[in-house]
Amino acid sequence: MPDGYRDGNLPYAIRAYDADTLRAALRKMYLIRKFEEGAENSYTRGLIHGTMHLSIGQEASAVASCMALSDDDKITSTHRGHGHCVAKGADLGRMFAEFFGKETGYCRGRGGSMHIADPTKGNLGANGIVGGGLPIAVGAALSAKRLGTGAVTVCFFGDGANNEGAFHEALNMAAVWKLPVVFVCENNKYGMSTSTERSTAVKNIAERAAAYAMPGVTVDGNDFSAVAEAVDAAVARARAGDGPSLVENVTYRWRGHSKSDRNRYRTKEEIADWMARDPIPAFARLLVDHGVLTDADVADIEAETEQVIADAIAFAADSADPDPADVARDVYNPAAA
Amino acid sequence: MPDGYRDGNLPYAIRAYDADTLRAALRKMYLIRKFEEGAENSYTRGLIHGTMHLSIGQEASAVASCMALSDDDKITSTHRGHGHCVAKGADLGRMFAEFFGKETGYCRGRGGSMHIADPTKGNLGANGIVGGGLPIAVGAALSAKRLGTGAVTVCFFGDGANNEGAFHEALNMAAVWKLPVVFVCENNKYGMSTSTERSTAVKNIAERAAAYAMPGVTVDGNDFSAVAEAVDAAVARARAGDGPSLVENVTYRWRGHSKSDRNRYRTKEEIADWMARDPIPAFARLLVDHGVLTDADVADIEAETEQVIADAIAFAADSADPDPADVARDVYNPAAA
Amino acid sequence: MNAVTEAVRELSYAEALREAMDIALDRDPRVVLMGEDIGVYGGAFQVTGDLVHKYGTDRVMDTPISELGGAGVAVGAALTGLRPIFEFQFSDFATLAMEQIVNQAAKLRYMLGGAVSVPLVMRFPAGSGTGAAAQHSQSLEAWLAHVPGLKVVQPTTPEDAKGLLLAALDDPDPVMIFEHKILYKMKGPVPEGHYTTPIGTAAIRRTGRDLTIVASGIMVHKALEAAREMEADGIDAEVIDLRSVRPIDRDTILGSARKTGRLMIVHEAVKTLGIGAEISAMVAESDAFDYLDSPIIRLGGAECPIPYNPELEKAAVPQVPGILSAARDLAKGRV
Amino acid sequence: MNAVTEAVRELSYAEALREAMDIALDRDPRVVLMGEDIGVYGGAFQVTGDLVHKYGTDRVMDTPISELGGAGVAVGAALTGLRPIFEFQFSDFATLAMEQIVNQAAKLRYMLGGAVSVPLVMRFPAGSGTGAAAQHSQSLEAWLAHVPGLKVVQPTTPEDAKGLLLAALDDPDPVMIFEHKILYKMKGPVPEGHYTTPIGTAAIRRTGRDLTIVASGIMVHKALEAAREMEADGIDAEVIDLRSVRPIDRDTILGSARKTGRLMIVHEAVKTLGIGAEISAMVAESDAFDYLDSPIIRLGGAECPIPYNPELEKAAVPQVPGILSAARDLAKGRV
Ligand SMILES: Cc1ncc(C[n+]2csc(CCOP(=O)(O)OP(=O)(O)O)c2C)c(N)n1
Ligand SMILES: Cc1ncc(C[n+]2csc(CCOP(=O)(O)OP(=O)(O)O)c2C)c(N)n1
Ligand SMILES: [Mg+2]
Ligand SMILES: [Mg+2]
Repeated sequence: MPDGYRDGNLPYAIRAYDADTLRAALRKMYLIRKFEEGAENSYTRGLIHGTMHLSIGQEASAVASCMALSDDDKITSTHRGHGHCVAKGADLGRMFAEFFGKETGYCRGRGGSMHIADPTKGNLGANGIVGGGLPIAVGAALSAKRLGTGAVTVCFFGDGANNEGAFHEALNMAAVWKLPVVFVCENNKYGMSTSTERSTAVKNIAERAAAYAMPGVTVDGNDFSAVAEAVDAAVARARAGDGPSLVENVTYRWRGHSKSDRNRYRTKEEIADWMARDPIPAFARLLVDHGVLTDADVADIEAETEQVIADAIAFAADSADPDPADVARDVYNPAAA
Repeated sequence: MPDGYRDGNLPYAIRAYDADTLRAALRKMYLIRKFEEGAENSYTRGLIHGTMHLSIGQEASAVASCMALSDDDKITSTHRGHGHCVAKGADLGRMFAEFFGKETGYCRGRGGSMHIADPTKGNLGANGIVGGGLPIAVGAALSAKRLGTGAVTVCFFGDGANNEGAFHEALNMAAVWKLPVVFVCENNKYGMSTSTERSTAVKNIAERAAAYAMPGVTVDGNDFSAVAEAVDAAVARARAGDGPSLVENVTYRWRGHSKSDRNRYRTKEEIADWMARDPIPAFARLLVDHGVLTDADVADIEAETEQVIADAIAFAADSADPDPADVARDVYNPAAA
Repeated sequence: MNAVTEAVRELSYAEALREAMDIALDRDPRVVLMGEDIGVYGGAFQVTGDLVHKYGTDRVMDTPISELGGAGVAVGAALTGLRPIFEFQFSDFATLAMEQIVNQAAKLRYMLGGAVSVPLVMRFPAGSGTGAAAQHSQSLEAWLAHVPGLKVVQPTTPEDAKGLLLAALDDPDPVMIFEHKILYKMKGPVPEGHYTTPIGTAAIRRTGRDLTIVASGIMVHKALEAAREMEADGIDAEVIDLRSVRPIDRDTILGSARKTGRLMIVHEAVKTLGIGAEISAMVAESDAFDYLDSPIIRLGGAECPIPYNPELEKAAVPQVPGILSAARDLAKGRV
Repeated sequence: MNAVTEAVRELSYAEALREAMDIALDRDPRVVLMGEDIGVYGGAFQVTGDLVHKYGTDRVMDTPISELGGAGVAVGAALTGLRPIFEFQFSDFATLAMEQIVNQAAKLRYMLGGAVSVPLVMRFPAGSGTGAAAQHSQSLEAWLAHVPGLKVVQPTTPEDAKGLLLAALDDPDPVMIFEHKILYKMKGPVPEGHYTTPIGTAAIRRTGRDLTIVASGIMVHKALEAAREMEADGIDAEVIDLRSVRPIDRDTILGSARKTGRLMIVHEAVKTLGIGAEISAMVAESDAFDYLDSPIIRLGGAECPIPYNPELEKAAVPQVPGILSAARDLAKGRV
């Protein structure tokens, strides 16, 4: 343990979690990074069509925001949802298979990147509609409260989504009904090309919590421990029946908005600055500094995740395509009378 | 002038307006009251069909919020819009004619109570959609800014409307673009049967101004002078190019939400309390106390407005009905190529 | 309304809907009602009535005036174990919620490869005749019937109102119920207890030889009235109550068209792209086409918003005299 | 695309739209562009391109991600002197703005007895084929064509894209332009300078004797391809580009149907209640009905959301082979 740390001022993550949990969290961050790189590479190689939104640079936010959740707890995710999906425990082979449009994919090739969901793990899905998941998350929280399941819902959304009417309506209802939901805004400074300065009347999205009389906090979204501390507290509050909170994770996406982005709206310097604040080595460093892992452990984790991704891609590539004759299947539930 | 007043602590209205203007304002408040009573009476007598939303008890808010506006300035109004319409200078005969579905009505009998507009006076119209006028007001303010007209838009809406997504989106855009618009929330405690306590996460709607980094103020909506002071300042701010504001006029509607309301959601005592705070005699008293009018003047104004309403109703009753053969006219502008 | 009914007990259409919700709330703890002013106010049209007193505000929930969010909460709740019945105060306000209805509720099952269902019921008080003008009088069922993933019904009798609502609750997919405001007070026999009216079936309300009138919503009643008046002319009209807008009961409609050889469709929604367009096209592209003796006639709403003035308002949608004269034209040469 | 074109200069469909906006911005200071990422990003499909550099952010305005509010601001601006051109980033997001489009823009003139106009142009990038799945691929033009007060066009060539956009700007009423994303890169001759293509007129893209194919949007190109392939079978198809969805060019369609006696309609939108339903019904209730030798055929999108997998995605909407085989069936007995 480095000098200067006393038990009282240990970082939250170190105080709150045991070594296995912390190792697993770091592993998930690497998995997300490698997953995104694998997806990008597959796209470039023509294995994936359509578009995709990579979350490289935002891994701490995804993983740390799910630390306090079990498989019974829910999340709603966004178009930039791969990280959330991995964080919530999805199978990476089935994720790639979905990107490749395969029958083994999470959506049997019907949904693609923007609709991956894993209800068995409590992931209610990415969403192609900015802000679309916000009221759905409140609905999931309503179910939990009415059915007494004790589940909490974490609702991910972006800074851009915070200007949708759905944001306002969802947060207000969650507050009025004191529902167990945590709104996690991943503020990566831009909604597509439009900066928060040009789109949003407040500096920090968390200031908007005041409009719903709920706690709002802005944290460094690239600092795993800071995010976990804020979201864990909000989850505990929700679980205790004290209602919703808003947590804003300030972060940055390294890549363009989607594959067609020419990055005309931000500078190389800005991107470089943020890349220097890579959340993964920062978290690895924290764990090494506090004796949770050694540098060798970290290198092992990184290497192992590389292999996991390669296997997942191989699984996806080997999977069967859907039969076009089935195109109109699964619109309605066959259980209908 | 009563004891205790010095120039410095004269009520705003007395300081800001000359006697003619104040007399005209009081007259408008009486006109609204008598207008609403006349409408109610006509409805009961079967002269008006459909529904209507009376603003009895809210007259100070309507009139005081329009004090700083000329005919070039705009307002957007609501389903409870008769008062705003009168305040913005509409012809009462044409208003009644619209209620009676007549060809001489403001909408030639096509719109009814919920759609009365008078674009020639800058009244862009009531709206049947709660919150529907909010973005339209922002659009009017955008026109004023881009076309350099110097016009300000006052956007009326209710406490219920403040939970619509349109509220959020409109206020955010107005703030981001620094548009000359004043959002006037008439908080009469209920959206139909649902109290603000049960629908709105904050106590005062004006608190939500913080979410748009705009000034927000809550005033006694039954106090003419207080409303005029707040809205005039907001209009001046808008006119100076300093952007939007939110003013919340706390008031009360004496009647039910609409004609089908059975008043199950509020107590007789509450209604009686608010009736004791009638904004019209309060304003008359202020004017008498400050020597602007005598009690006899007030009585004269009241009597005169009674006659104006009777004449307006007679005009409406005598007007011709539209020809049903014209039902599909005026859907498109005949000027189209 | 029906030729044969077992129960003599009469309820209004609104009461029948309320009874259905009462039964549902009672038998299934997962059922919740959501909507604006459906609690102590009893709903803008008194459909929920006093249910809040029986089941409390946790199960009969007044929402803020937030149609998009409210609909989305209902979607999320349906996805996670509740059985929400969501009331739009007027169907017009669903224009605010199309995102959640169409992009989410209708598509989630498909987009997720069949992994989930959205057992959601939504109620849409629709139609003109109340003097509430253009923003409170629309008939937008054709929009939702254009959307795969949704089912859309339009009950026209108290019996069906109850039966279709209970069927909708048993259905694993989102079911949209278009109710006509003017029908709320109409009385008719309603069986006691739990029963369902199958979604996807039309009802032949009157059998006839000379021509087929397919009507939906309130127009069923106008068509029946016109059919009675036609008897004097010796015209024997068959009147079909469409009842289910998506899916459409193809067999019943084609069978009747083949039988009578003359088809007329009547609905209140604007004629252009109203459900009549689909029915007409469906028949014209089927083998029933060969049985038709004259062009199909569609009657629908005028090409304008619903006006306020009561005479204009009547002129904006089909009325009995118009149905009657169109039917006489259609039957020409036949009788 | 056209039989005769004066200008040989070719532009892409997106460039043609941009040129129209450039001309409009240049000639009329009241014109403003509004939409998400239409400024420095150039629009999701690069339609606005670099216009912001020429006209500045006051006239080419990036909106926050607020479709309802943004549309409403455009309505309010149109009502008070500006001439907004509002771009939805994908037409699917218009589901969030139906309130302002349908309750306000479409109805304000009528509700106010003709006292106002709403000269608003909205652009909707629509359709499938980009692998963007169910929430980014819809074709919802039929919804808006169901709404009196709106005009709805669907250009299929660069020339018409420019001409219809400029016509829309000259129009005092709200005009909705459905653009197909796959067409953005398609090139074609585009006249220089200002010209308009009249709203409400279809275009006969190919004359023929044996059957009429009325197609809309991208299906015009597929229908033309199928028509070329049909020549080998000796089938001479007439191909009509619908172009205007509201109002429909009744005369051109009925005239062609009378001439060929066989009618097929092809669109990408879901078949049920797609524009084909209206066209089929319009013909079936007209005197052209008597000229038809066989039932009308409609081809439309499958009854499902648009799937992600590219082969599924193709299967979800009409393709050339399907058009071809349907046309062969239709022409049977004729050639
Ligand atoms: C309702 C809606 N509007 C617009 C879009 C197009 N779009 C997709 S992502 C995006 C930006 C979203 O920004 P933000 O919420 O900050 O998320 P980020 O992409 O930065 O993660 C936009 C405009 C959409 N998918 N849905
Ligand atoms: C979008 C929409 N939702 C619901 C309604 C029905 N409705 C009309 S007025 C009203 C209450 C509005 O409350 P508030 O904004 O406080 O205005 P107030 O009636 O109190 O003046 C409701 C629910 C509507 N007209 N539009
Ligand atoms: Mg962002
Ligand atoms: Mg109110």
